[in-house]
Amino acid sequence: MRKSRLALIVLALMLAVVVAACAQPTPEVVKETVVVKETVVVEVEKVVEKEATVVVEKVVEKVVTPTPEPGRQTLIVALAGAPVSLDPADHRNRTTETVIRNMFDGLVTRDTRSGVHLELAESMEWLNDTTLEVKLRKGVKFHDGQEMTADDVVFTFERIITENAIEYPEPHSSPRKGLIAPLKSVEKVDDYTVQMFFSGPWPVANQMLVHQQIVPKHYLEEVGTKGFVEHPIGTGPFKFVEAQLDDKIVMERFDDYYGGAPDLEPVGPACVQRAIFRVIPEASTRVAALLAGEVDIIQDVPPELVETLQQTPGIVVKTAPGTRPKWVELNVNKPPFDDVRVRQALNYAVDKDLIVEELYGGRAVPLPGPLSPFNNFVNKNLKPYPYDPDKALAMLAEAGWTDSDGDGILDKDGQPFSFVMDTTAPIRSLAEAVAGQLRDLGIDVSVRVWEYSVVKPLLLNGERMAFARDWGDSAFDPVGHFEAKWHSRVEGSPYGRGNFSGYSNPRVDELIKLGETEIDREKRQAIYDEAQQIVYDEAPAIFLILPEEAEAASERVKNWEPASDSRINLHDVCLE
Amino acid sequence: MTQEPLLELRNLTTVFPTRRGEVRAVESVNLSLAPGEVLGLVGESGCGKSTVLLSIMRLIRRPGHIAEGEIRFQGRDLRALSEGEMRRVRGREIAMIFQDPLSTLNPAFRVGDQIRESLRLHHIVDGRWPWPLDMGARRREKERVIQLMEEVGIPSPDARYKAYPHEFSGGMQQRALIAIALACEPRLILADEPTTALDVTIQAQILDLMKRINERRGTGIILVTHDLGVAAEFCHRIAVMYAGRIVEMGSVDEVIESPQHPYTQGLLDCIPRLGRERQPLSPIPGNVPDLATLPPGCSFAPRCPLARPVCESGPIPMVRLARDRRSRCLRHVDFAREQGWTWGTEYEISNQ
Amino acid sequence: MTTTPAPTSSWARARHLWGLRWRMMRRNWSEFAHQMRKHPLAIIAAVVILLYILAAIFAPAITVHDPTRGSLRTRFEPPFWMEGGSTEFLLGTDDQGRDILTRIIYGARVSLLVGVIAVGVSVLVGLTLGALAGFYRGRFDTIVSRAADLLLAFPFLIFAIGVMAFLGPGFGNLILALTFKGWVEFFRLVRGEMMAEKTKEYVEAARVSGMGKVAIITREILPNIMQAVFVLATLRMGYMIIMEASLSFLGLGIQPPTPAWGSMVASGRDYLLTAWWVSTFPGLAIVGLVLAINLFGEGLRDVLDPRLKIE
Amino acid sequence: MRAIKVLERILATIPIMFGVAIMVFIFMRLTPGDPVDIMMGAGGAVGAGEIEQLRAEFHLDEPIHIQLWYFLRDAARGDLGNSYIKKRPTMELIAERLPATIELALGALFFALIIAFPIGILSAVKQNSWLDRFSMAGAFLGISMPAFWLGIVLILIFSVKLRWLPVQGRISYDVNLQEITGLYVVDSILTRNWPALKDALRHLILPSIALGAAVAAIVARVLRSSMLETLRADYVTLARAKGAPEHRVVLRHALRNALIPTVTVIGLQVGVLLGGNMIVETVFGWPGLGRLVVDAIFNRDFPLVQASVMVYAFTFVIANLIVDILYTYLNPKITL
Repeated sequence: MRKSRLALIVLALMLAVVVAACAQPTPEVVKETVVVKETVVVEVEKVVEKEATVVVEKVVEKVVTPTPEPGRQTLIVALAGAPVSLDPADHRNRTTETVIRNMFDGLVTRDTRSGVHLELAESMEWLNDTTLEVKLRKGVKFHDGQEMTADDVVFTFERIITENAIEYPEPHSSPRKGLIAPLKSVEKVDDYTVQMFFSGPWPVANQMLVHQQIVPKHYLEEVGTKGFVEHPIGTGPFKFVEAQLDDKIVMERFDDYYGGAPDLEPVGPACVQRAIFRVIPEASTRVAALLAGEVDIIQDVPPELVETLQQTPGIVVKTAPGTRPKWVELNVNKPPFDDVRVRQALNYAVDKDLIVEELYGGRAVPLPGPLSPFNNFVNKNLKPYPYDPDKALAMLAEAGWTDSDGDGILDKDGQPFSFVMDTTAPIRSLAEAVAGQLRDLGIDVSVRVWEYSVVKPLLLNGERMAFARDWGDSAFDPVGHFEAKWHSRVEGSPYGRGNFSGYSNPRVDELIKLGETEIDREKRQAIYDEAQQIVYDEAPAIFLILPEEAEAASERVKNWEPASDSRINLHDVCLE
Repeated sequence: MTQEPLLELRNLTTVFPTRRGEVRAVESVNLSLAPGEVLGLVGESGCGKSTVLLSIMRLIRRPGHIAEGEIRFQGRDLRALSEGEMRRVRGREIAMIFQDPLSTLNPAFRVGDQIRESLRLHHIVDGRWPWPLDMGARRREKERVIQLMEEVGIPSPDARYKAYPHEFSGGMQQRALIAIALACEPRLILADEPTTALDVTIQAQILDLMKRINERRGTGIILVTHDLGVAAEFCHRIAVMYAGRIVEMGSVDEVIESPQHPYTQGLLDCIPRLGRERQPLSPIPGNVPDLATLPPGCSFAPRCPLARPVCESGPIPMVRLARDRRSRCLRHVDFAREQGWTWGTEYEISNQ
Repeated sequence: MTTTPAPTSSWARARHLWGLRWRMMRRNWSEFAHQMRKHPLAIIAAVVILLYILAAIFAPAITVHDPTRGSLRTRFEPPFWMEGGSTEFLLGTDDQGRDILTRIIYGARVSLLVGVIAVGVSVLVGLTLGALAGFYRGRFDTIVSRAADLLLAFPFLIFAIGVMAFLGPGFGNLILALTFKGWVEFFRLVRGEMMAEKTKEYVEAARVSGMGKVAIITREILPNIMQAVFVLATLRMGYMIIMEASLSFLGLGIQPPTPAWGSMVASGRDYLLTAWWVSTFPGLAIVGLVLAINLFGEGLRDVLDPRLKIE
Repeated sequence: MRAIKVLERILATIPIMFGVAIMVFIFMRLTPGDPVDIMMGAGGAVGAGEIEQLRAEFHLDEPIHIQLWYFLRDAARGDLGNSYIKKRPTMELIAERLPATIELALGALFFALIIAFPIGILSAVKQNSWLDRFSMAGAFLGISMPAFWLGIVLILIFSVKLRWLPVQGRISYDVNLQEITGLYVVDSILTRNWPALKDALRHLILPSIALGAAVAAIVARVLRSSMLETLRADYVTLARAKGAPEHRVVLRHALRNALIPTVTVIGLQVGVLLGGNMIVETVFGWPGLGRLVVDAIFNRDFPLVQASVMVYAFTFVIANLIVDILYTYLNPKITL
C-alpha cells in the first residue's frame, strides 16, 4: 500500500514538472489577431495573417496548442463520407473530389449548376475536331511558391492516361482515366501552352475537364506519390495543413492564390483563414453537430430532417437539383428479370410519388427514365412509369407469375417470386421502401446492405439479382454516365464500368459511341433521345427518383450555395 | 476484597435475535477479576463463553447486542463509553487472543506489520510527524515489534518480521497473536481458547508463555477454555458456564477438588486424573441445549443425574456457599433455606 | 448409497443404482420446487420469460400488423400516448411505417431461438468434449484444453464479429459464430466436475459392478453434473441474446426485413432526433428478457448450485 | 524468486499469441471472395496485368502453407500487410486509432471502478440496507443491458433532450489540440489546453458510461460478495479488537483481502471492454480501433480485420497477464 502511495506522489510530482515545463499559454495572442481581423482593411490584413501564422508556428514548437480559434476564422464542413485519397488522380469518389477541389484547381471549373468556366486555363480553343489548345494563366503559384507551367499540366494528364503511372502503395493506373478516355496525348507547346490530342471529336471535353486537377510535377517527382498524398500541394485557394482521411482534413488559406475563375465572383484569396473538413458518416450526428454549433456546413441533410432544420433559428437549409439519380438495377441475364415484361411490371409497381412525398418530403422528382430530368440531354418526351399495380400484376401474370397456391406470393411453375435486393447503407431506407411496395404486390423481396466496394465486383460479374443505388451525372451530360450504366461491359474500359444489370443492346452501344463524338447539339440530342427511349422501354432497372442535394449551414455562413454536383466550394464562403 | 477489581461484570446479558426467537447467549453473568488474577471460564462449546469476552470488548456483531448489565473496567462502565473511547480501550487496555491463529492473522499483511499496527493505532511509540516523515517513529516501532517477538519466543524475529502468516507454524502464529495482544501492555487479556487449535506440546509452551506474562506484568487474564485440565493448571479462579449462565465459581482447588454443581462434576468425570485411575471416564449424557428454547428452570436439568421435577419449575438463584464460592443448583438453594441464609442480590443467596 | 448392500449380479446392481437415483431425482424435484418458492423474484422472472415465449409463438394471433410490411403513409407514427399517436400503433411506427410493437413481438422469435439454439449447441459440444476430456484425460484432454485456452484469448464479441465477417450474415452463421466460442465455458465446467466426481465412491461402486465406461459417464456421473450445467446454461442464455442483438446491431446478424431487436435499434439510430421510439422500445424488449433470464438463473443457482461452482 | 515466476508467466503467453496468429490466418483464408476482386472493386477499372501483380504482392498465388509462413514471418516483424481499401500499412492505421480506443477503455474502466468500489463496499458493510438492495438491483440491470442500447438512451437523454453532452466524437470539431500521446485528455493536460480538456472530458463521459456500466455492475457484485466474506473473517474481528477505527477495518483489513478475487474478475472484464468498444465506438462515432474493424469487416478489408483482431487478442492476453502478475502481488500465498 505504502509503495503505491509513494509511486502516486512521484507520479504527481513528475506530472507537475511536465506541466510546468510546457507553460506559455497563448490566448491573448490569438485574441489580438481577432481584433485586428475585424478592424483592418484587406491590404493590411495579409500582414496580420502572417503574424497570426507565425504565432501558431512558435506555439507548435513549444508543444502548446493555440486555444481554439474563434469560429469566424475557421470554417468547418461536415462531410457525409471519408475521402479515399488526396491525390487528384487516384480516386473515383465524389467526396474525395469535393475535398481535393478546394486545394487543387483544374483547367476549368463548374459553378453551382452546370455552367463551366475557365480556371487555370486562360483560353481553350479547338484547333480541329481532335486537338484542343489550352493557354494557361500566367503567374499561378503552387502552395510551395513554384509557378505552375505547361510542364505540370502535361505531367498531370500523362500521369492519368499512362498505365500503372501511380506507384504507391502498389503500381496501378489512375481510376480517373475513364473520365477522359478519348485523350490520346498531351504536348507542351511553350511554358504556357499545351495541346491535348483526342481520339475523336469530344463535345463534352469542357464538362469532363472540370474533373481533372493540376498537380505539381517538380514536387511529385521529388517526393513521389507517397509523399504527395501525405502532404499534397496544389494551386487551389486552400493549402494542406494536416489530415486523417477518415476523420478530418485541415486546410489553411493560400494567401498567394491567383483568385480563381475570373468570371465567378468573388475573385481573390479565400475569405476564411482556415477550413476544416470533418467526416461524420451518421446523418443524425451531422445534424446534431450543426445544431451544437460544432460545424458550420453539413452535407447530405437527410430528407426527414430538412423540415426540422428549416424551423430551427440560426440554421439555413439550401437545396440544389440533384445529380444522383437512384434506381434498382435488375440482372437482365437471370430469370425472372430476363423477361422485359417483368422488368416493366416492376416499374409500374413502384409508387414513386409516394416515395417522393413520404420518404423525401417532396424534395425529389421521379426519374423520367435513365437520365436525370436536369441533364442537358434528357429525353423530354419520356414520362416516368406511372404507378399502376393492376397493370403490373397483369403484366406479371402475362409473364407467368401468378399466386397460384394462394400464399400471397407470386409464383411460376412452383417457384416463388423472391429475390434479394442489394443496396448500400445511405439508401437502405429507399431500398426497403421499394422492397415493401414490391412485397405488397406479392413479391418476396429482402434487402441486404453492403459496402459498395464489396458488392461491386459481384455485381459486375452478374452474381447478384438486383441493386439499388445511384450513379452521378454531375457533368449534366450523358457522357460519364450513360456509357457507364447502359453500354455493354468492356473489361478494363470505361464502357459499362457501372453496368450492374448486365444490360447489353448493340444499338444503344452504337448510339453511345456516336453521342460521345457528335458535336452538333441537335444531332446529339436526337441520338440520346433514341438511346434513352430504348433503355426506357427495355427497363433494365426500376427507375426511381432524383433527390435534391440538401445542405444546411449556420446563418453565420455567407455567400454559400450548395452545388448540384454536391461539391462544396469554400473559396467564396465567408463567416461573420 | 481489598482493592478494587480490575474488571467486574454485573448481570451482563447478551442476546441475539433470530428467526426462532431471541437467543440469550449470555444470561445475567456476574464476574469480577482482581488485577493480576487469572480467571478460567470453562464450559462446553456453545455455552456462551466467547460471547462473554466479545461482550466485554463490545464486539458483538449486529443484530446481536448487550441487552443489560454493567461492564466495569477499572471503575468505569465500558457500556457508557462512546465508540471512540471504546476504541482507545480495545487493544490498549484490554487485548484479546483468539482461538484459530491462522484465520485470525490477516493473510495479506506481513506479521511484523500486523504487530506494529497495534502500536501505531495507539501511538505507543510517539511519532508526531506525518507520513512519510515519521521515519524515526517507524524505526522505533519496528525495534519494539522485534523485541515483542523475542519476548513471545519467535526465533530470529528480524527475519520473521517480513514473513507472511501462512509462512508461520501454528505455534508461531499463536505467539504472534500474543505479541499483538501484548503490544500495548494491556491491563487485561481476554484469551479465547488460545490453545485449542494447537497440539499438546505447543499448548504447554503457549500456556506458560501466558503464565510468565501474567506473572511478570501482572496482567489480568480471562482464559476461556472447554478444557478443565488447562484451566486447572493455569488459573487462579474458575467460573463454569452452562447455557449462557455461570453455574459454579470458585478458586481452582475448591472447584477441582470439591465440585458443587453436578455439571462441574460431570465435566470433571470426563477427564482422566491422577489418583482416580480406577474410575471409568463417564461422558455427560445428552448435549448442550438449544439456547433459543431453554427450559424455564435449571437448564442443565435434562442432563442432570440428580435432577428432580422441581428443577424444571423456575429460575435457580446463585448460592454463595462461601466467600467467593458460588453454585447455581437447587440442592444448594434448599440447603441455604434450611440455614436461613438471606437473599443478597435478586439472584443470590448468601450468609454474611 | 454405497452403504446399501450390493446386489449380486452387476446388472441388478446397475438397476438398483438407477432406482436409487430416480428416487433421489424425484426427491430433488419436490425439494427444488420448495426451494424455488424462497426466490419470489426468480418465479416472477420465470413468468416473464414464459410471456415472451408465448408472445413469440402466438405472434400472429396477438397482433394484426405484418412485421415486414408497412405503408410509407404511416411513417414515424409516435407511440399512442404522444399527440399524433394512435392506438393502432401502440409503440409507434418506424421509417417504413411498420408497427414497432409487432416487430418487437416477432423479434422475440429470433432472440429466443438464437438464445436457445446457441446455448443448446454449446452445451452439447461442451458437455461431450468436457465429459470425455475429464474422464479419459490424456492427449485428447490436452488438445481440447489447449484449443479452449486459445479461444479464450479472444474477447467473445470480437471473435463472434470476426466469424460473422467471414461467414457473412444469416441465422445459421449467427448460431455458428456464437457457439464457436460458447462451448468453452461448458467444456471447462464439465471437465472440472468430471475429474472431481470421477474419484467419488459411487463411481468406484459402479466400476466394480462392472459397468462400461460410457455407461458410467452417462448414467452415473452426468446426472450429478447436469444441475450445474443447467444453471450455467441459463446464465449464458441472456449473454448469448445480448451478443446476437449486438451482432444484428452492427448489421452482421439477421438481415432485414426479418425483425431482430438489434437491427431494429440500429435502424432507429438515423432518426434519433426525430423519432426516438424507433430504437428505444426494441432495446427495452432486450433488457426485459435478459433481465428476466438472469434473475431466473440467479435463483436457480442459489437452489441447484449451493457450492457456487459457477461465478 | 517472484521475478522469475513472472518471467515464466510472460513466456507462457508466447505460444498462445502464436496460436492466435495461426487461427486468425486460417480464418482469413477460409473466407469466400477473392481479395483482389475486392481491391479492384475499390480501385476501379484496371488492366489485367495488374491483377497478377497484386496476386504476387499478396502471395495469393502461392500454396497456403507458404502463405502462412510469409504471414507469420511478417507478423513477427510487426508487418501485417497493407489495407486493401485504404492502401496503407495496417499497422499504421491501427496505430492511428489505438489511442482513441485505449482512452475509451481506460475511461470506461475508470468509470466502472469509481462506481463499483463505493457501491460494492458500502452495500457489503450495510448489507440488506435499502442502499444495498437498490444498488444490487442496479447492478443486475447493468448486466442485462446491451451497451449499444444504453449508449443510445444516454444520447437521447443527455445529448438530444437536455443538450448537456455532445452526441459523438472524441472532441468538438472546432477545438484543435496538439497531439502528443494521442490520449486527448492527457494531451490537453500536457499542453495546458484547458478548453480542450473540458471538451475531451465532455465527449468521454457518455461512451465511458455505456461501455463501463456492465463492468461496473459485475465488479460491484463480486466486490460485495467477497467483502461480505472478509468482513466476517476473524482477522477483521482482531483488527477491531486491536482498536482499529471502523474505516481502517473495512478499507484496509477487509478490502485488501476482498481485492484478490475482485482483481481476477476485473481482468476478465477487459475482454468485455475490448469487445464492447466495437459497439460503443459505433454508437458514439468514436474514431477508434473498434470502428476501424467494423468498417474493415464491411469492406472485406481482410488484412485490416486480420491485423486488428490480432491486436485485440494480444491486448487481451497481455491485459490478463498484467492482472495475473498484479494478483500475485496482492495475494502473498500465490506465486503464479
